[in-house]
Amino acid sequence: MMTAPASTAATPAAAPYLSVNNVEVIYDHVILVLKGVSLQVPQGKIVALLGANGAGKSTTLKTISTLLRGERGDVTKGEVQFKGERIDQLTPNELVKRGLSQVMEGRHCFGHLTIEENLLTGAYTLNDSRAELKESLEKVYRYFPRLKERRNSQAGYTSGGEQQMCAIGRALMARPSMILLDEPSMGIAPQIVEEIFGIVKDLNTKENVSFLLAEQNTSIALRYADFGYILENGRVVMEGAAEELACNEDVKEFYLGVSGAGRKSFRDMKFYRRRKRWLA
Amino acid sequence: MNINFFFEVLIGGLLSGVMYALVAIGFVLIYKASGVFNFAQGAMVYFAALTCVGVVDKFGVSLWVAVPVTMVVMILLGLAVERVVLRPLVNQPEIALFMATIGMAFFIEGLAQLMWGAQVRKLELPIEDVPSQYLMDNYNILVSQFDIMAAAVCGMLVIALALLFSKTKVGRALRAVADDHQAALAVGIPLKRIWAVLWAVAGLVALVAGMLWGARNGVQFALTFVALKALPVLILGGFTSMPGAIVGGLIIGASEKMAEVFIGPLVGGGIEGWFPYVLALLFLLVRPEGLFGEKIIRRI
Amino acid sequence: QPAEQYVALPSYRVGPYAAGGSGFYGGIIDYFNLVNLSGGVNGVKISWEECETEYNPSRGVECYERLKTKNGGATLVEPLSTGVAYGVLDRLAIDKIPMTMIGYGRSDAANGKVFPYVFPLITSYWNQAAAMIKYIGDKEGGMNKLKGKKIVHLYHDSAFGKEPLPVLEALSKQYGFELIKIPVTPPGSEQQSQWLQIRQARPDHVILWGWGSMNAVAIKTAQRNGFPREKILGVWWAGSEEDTVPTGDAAKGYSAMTFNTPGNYPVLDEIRKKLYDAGKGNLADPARIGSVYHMRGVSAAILWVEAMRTAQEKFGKGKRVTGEQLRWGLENLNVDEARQKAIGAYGMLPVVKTSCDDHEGSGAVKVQQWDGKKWNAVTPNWIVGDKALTRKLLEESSAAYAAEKKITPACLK
Amino acid sequence: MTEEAHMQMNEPEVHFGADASAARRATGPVILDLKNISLSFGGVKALTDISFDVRQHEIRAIIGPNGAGKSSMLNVINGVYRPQQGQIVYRGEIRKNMDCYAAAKSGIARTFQNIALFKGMTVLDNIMTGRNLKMKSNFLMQALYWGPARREEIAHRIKAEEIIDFLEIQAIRKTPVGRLPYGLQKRVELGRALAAEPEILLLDEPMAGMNVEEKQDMCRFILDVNDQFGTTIVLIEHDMGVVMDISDRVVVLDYGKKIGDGTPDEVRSNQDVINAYLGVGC
Amino acid sequence: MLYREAGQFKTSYQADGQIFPILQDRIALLALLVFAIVAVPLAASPYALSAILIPFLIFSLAAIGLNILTGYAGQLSLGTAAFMAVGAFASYNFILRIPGLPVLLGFVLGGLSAALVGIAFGLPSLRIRGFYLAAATLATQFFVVWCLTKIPYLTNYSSSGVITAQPIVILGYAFDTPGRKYLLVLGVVAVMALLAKNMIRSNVGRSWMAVRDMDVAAEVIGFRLMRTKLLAFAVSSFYCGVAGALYAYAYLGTVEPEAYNLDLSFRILFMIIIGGVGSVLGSFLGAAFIVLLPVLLNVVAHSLSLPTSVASNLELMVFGALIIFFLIVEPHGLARLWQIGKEKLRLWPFPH
Ligand SMILES: Nc1ncnc2c1ncn2[C@@H]1O[C@H](COP(=O)(O)OP(=O)(O)OP(=O)(O)O)[C@@H](O)[C@H]1O
Ligand SMILES: Nc1ncnc2c1ncn2[C@@H]1O[C@H](COP(=O)(O)OP(=O)(O)OP(=O)(O)O)[C@@H](O)[C@H]1O
Ligand SMILES: [Mg+2]
Ligand SMILES: [Mg+2]
Repeated sequence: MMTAPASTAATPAAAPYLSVNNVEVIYDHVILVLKGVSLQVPQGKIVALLGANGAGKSTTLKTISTLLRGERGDVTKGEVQFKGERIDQLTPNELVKRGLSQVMEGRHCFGHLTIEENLLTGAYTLNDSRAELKESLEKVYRYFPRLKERRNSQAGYTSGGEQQMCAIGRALMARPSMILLDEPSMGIAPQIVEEIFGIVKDLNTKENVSFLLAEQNTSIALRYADFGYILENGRVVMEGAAEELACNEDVKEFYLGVSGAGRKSFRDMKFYRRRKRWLA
Repeated sequence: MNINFFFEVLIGGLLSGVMYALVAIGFVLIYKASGVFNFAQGAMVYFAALTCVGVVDKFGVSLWVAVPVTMVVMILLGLAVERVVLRPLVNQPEIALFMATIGMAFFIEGLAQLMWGAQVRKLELPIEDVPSQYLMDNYNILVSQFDIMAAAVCGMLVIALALLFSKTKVGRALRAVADDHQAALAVGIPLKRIWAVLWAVAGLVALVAGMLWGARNGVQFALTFVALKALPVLILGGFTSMPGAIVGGLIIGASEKMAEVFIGPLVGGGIEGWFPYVLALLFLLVRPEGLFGEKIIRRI
Repeated sequence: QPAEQYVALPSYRVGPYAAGGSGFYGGIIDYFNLVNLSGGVNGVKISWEECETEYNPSRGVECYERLKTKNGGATLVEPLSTGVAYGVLDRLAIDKIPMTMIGYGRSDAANGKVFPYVFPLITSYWNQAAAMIKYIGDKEGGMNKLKGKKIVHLYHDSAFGKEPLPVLEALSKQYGFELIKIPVTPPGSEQQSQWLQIRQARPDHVILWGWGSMNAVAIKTAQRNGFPREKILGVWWAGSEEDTVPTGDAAKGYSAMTFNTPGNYPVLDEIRKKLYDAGKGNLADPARIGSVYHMRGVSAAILWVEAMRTAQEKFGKGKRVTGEQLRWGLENLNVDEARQKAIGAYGMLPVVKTSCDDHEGSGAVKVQQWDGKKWNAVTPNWIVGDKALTRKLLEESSAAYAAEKKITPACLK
Repeated sequence: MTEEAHMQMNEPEVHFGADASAARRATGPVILDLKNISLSFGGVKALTDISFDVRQHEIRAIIGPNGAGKSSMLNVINGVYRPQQGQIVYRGEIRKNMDCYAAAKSGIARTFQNIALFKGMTVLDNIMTGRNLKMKSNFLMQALYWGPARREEIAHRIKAEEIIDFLEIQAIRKTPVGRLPYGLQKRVELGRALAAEPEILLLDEPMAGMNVEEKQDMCRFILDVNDQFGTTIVLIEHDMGVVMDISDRVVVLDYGKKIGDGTPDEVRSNQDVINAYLGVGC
Repeated sequence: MLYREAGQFKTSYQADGQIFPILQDRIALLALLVFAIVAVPLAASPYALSAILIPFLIFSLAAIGLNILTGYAGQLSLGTAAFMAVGAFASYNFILRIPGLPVLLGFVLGGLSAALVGIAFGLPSLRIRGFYLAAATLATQFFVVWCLTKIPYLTNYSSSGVITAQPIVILGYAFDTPGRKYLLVLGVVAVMALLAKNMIRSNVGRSWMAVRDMDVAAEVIGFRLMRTKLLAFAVSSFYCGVAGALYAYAYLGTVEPEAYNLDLSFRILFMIIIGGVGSVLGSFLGAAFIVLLPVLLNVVAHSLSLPTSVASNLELMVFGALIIFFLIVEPHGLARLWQIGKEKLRLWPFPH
């Protein structure tokens, strides 16, 4: 059973489930990356975090999951709240126990563990019985049949996509009520991408799991998300309901690659187009 | 050549090897579970043994009291190591962690001598280090009864720890931590607690090794050097394998004694210092991850 | 000019050899304090400074350089480490600071014509080796009984362990005993194979030329292999409480060389009474007073203080002497029985009488045996080995050194 | 003809697409021909009896579901893996025991799926490493940094700067690559491969983790390289838009087997490919 | 505001390729060199020269050597002292046995011998990696010292295995006082540090770093692993060998093989880790730290007039604790701290 522990008493979307307030992050004491980012994820919603490379999406997610410390990053301003509680001083372990899981960018599977062992570590915080574990495993395998085939291979030797599935499956094993997904579609075959987003939607509707996803594949992200934020250079430059964003001309041009006359072939982009910036 | 002598050398070597393995286990424990090459293991062995005899000498209590007291001290040491050294260094390059353990080694050595003085002390276990009369009489082979006991202790430790790693959730989590600190944190493995427990256990293993080595050679600073004897065992058996520590220990022990006794005199002797290393090195050329070590994954 | 006679002590109190270092330097400082309590050497107080070398040559040299200029300049130095001693050897003559090497270092340094500033006082390794064979011969009932006997030289595989080889080899040729050399790689915490080899060889005697932890391990391993400890004879660096206590009963019957007669002496009582009872002792554990290393330190300090006295007699009583002057004092030392009695150390060390040719001054040693609790002298008289032989080796070796270094051997005045 | 071997594919719709691509762009003769390649790791069969060829100057895409063996295929081409069976004909010669060094020497450069930049070095240094095969001066001269060595270094630096300009990464020239965001790292990796002035460029998912705009830039770079330098390109990519738009011919792998080969249009309409990979709604 | 690179535009790649691209840095370095060559020998006491500065420079050189291998080429080694020993004993033998051989040439030959030994023991690095390699390099350490004690020829049949370094005379000029020895060592170290810096910024250096960061990728790009690694071993050992020779000739004078024991290897390793792995500057900073720290602690402990055994043990503890402290503050070493300091300075007074 994959019910989210705290989500039964679903409060109206109004109260933010997760909120990030005016966060500033500095790496290595000198590199200022987030310059006051604020965003909210209402309970039971999917929120997309969009933005170009280096905008600070991953940094934002790592700030929330407090994984920043290990990368010599410091939160110098602002706070993060989850379920009405400040979480910036908690350990990742406590966060996972409270139902907040993260799928990190770049897979980060445990190379020497088999796929199945990788998945099992995902359930570390739960004191599941053997049967419950088995059930969770089966569920992940149902989502990703490919993993079942490779269950006994060391993760280090599986293909890039398989590792990505493994990382997502591993997060699911903890039965979280909120998942931070960092680029889930990266390196995944198109139909699996659809499947992954299907799974996201599925978990969201059936089990009321909230999502904050950083994604480059803007079209699909906006298709599935309820709400979106656009990050540029460490600042939120635009936010709004997903449909609104999808219709915004700028977003269309710069994030969806469609302009006026519809989608252009990649071959026909004859000129290097200078990127328009909301904040130059 | 006297066949009996040959067997004595062989058995003597195997049993010495077990003593090396005892120290190697401590290394494996930490390495397998956190990817840290713990150079302070030797210092911990010394610290544990010295604390144990120190308590006996200073407070005049029996060994039965001193051992549990030392256990507590070692656990506290483990907790302190986690809090002060490892926690701030999560996700740092391996070499930084390695270096930190060298720093720790200095600290612990200084602390041990500050607390208990630099004198050499004796540690007497109930079992005496003399040839087993039984084996002497019946098989005319000379084996110390102490060594037999040490081998038994070591075997039990290895089995217990190997089971811990392969069969339990914590064992799995420990291996995960060794692969990727950041990801381990992300899946909710409580790194702090796990490391604290781990170092505490490593402290206890060090205590066992320290008691046995201390009883064998006297409790003195040189105990910190037994780590050097454990290193070839470690690379031969593989950094990540408990059974590897034992098998590696047996191979290294037996072959180094054979080499010293049968080859040594031809080349001027004293080859025991480097022979195990060269042996392990040659072996690594065939299997770069040791006998039972996990393969180093190199993919692009 | 400061009125104090300043001595540099590059010492070591941590690390693998800390036990020896703390005892030895503790003894030195205790005796210095004692002398100072009674007004110093003819009124000249002794001052000293320690510096931790960790028995490491590089740090030792730094310590030497640091200490030598302090307090108006060091007039004596004693590192108790072969490595450090080698590191500073060349600097001594330039800095004009005498160095003693009590019971260690190069044996040929006893030749004051080549090594004017180096003093391997009391006895050197070569004389020790010669004395050991003499003792073994006496035990066998005469040197001629050595023929056909087997003697194992079990040694620390370093400069230290190899130092006596020329003497042992020469004596082996002379007396016809078989010398079996078995090296132990430092630090020597595993000696199973060596002792199996020894067992196999069935020697009549084993010379244990060890240092540090190697000694206890040797004794324990001998026990484990059922080799009688009575047949083992250690060097003086293998003959302290630190070597035997940790082995428990295993060391019972083991004997070793020494240049102090174990026992109690008035000077030790004074140290106990005047220093330790007043809380001014240097050893952390008063039970170590009179232990082998401590007594060795006291002896060293006695010789130095006598040298200071001697020098003052020539260069001016009640005045601090310079390093050059103290060198003269060390070269003209005569600590005879009367002097020893006056100090309260009669019989504690052999009579030491030095000269330009003989910076060692004695070469006499004793053998002591461990009874499970303490050391007891087993030779009532001081033993001296074949000094003619060692003298010959010494001349050859120091001449080679002089040639290499382009030194013209000559006595200083 | 090796084409015959290709024709054994079961699907009638799949044709060798020379006519189609020729219609679009002129491509040269076959430069790389892979014949019956099989590769397995222990029990895992990564590639089973795969044959296809690459023509000079074309953009050849390899697509397929995750774990199909695409990356392994690239690894075979540039000698990281040795196939258990099969033959590689490169520029008319059968390559035996080709290791990566030989591959690099013969003009094959590549990028990697999991970025394999040298993390501790700056962008400029990373790109300079790509030129190493062209450097002649020995290390003693480099140590003295004098005369020819210095001139050579500067000459190569100029080349590297051209690439930096081309990829528009001037601003991060001196930044250690470890600090760069993912997308820029991919670009730097391309730069490193380009620095070798390769004949064949193997790109493993160069556009993963990029947004549309960045993908457009990347496509542009790839097409320009292809046009301006005539570099042959073998490309793995999961973004069908990109693949269909810029490639001349496409190979489709599934479970280590080839299930399709042809022009984008042909592949797009191949039912097997649709079932195995594209899924509906593409 | 004084420390700015603004306004300093590079007009050629040659200018941009300079070791110190910022003008202020160049001036500072020049000033430092002048100071070290002119002022130091005049002002420093013989103690500072012979007990601090000379070993500091020699250790810096060894640290550069190890840094080339470990910091740049990524091969962790615990056998540094062994290479130093080879350098020292080889120099001794060359100078002893070839009459009229210039001393400096003797050092170079010593370094080359060390390089040969380095290549021999570097061969396994082609298969063995990481800590396995580190532990395996101990084989070098023990084996070399064993050889030196076992082969009497190498120590010129000295009964105890101790060698006495010949006096250093170059072109009839005797380097016999601390000041002169210091200048000699400074010269050698400065030149070799410059060479190292040059290697590192040219293709060799890049090949090392590439192999360090990702050897598989380096191979794909066309670096030959074997050549690159062995070259790193050779160059590194050469540096260590020369440092070892200087250690014997300009510092200790009389040495036994045991002086080059594992302890020394570790001290050099500390230097590069504390100073900064993969940084020439770090080698100097680390060497200074490791040479000075015990001295400072020793002085402090004495000024507190603690009982000596307590002081010694505290010294050891503080030393260990400081190593840990520095690692926590900056795992990339003092060199990185320095760099961050500079970056802050550059931004100052307007951060961000
Ligand atoms: N550990 C680090 N040290 C220094 N700078 C860093 C570090 N990690 C990230 N940065 C910098 O922070 C900025 C934001 O990086 P981040 O990874 O959050 O971007 P992103 O939006 O996730 O980009 P992408 O889409 O490429 O993943 C980048 O400019 C990057 O250079
Ligand atoms: N070195 C290896 N050892 C063992 N198995 C391997 C190795 N390399 C690849 N494999 C296996 O071979 C199969 C093909 O892997 P490959 O990386 O080529 O897939 P891919 O097509 O690139 O997939 P993706 O799109 O997910 O990157 C996978 O199942 C993988 O697990
Ligand atoms: Mg990101
Ligand atoms: Mg792939």
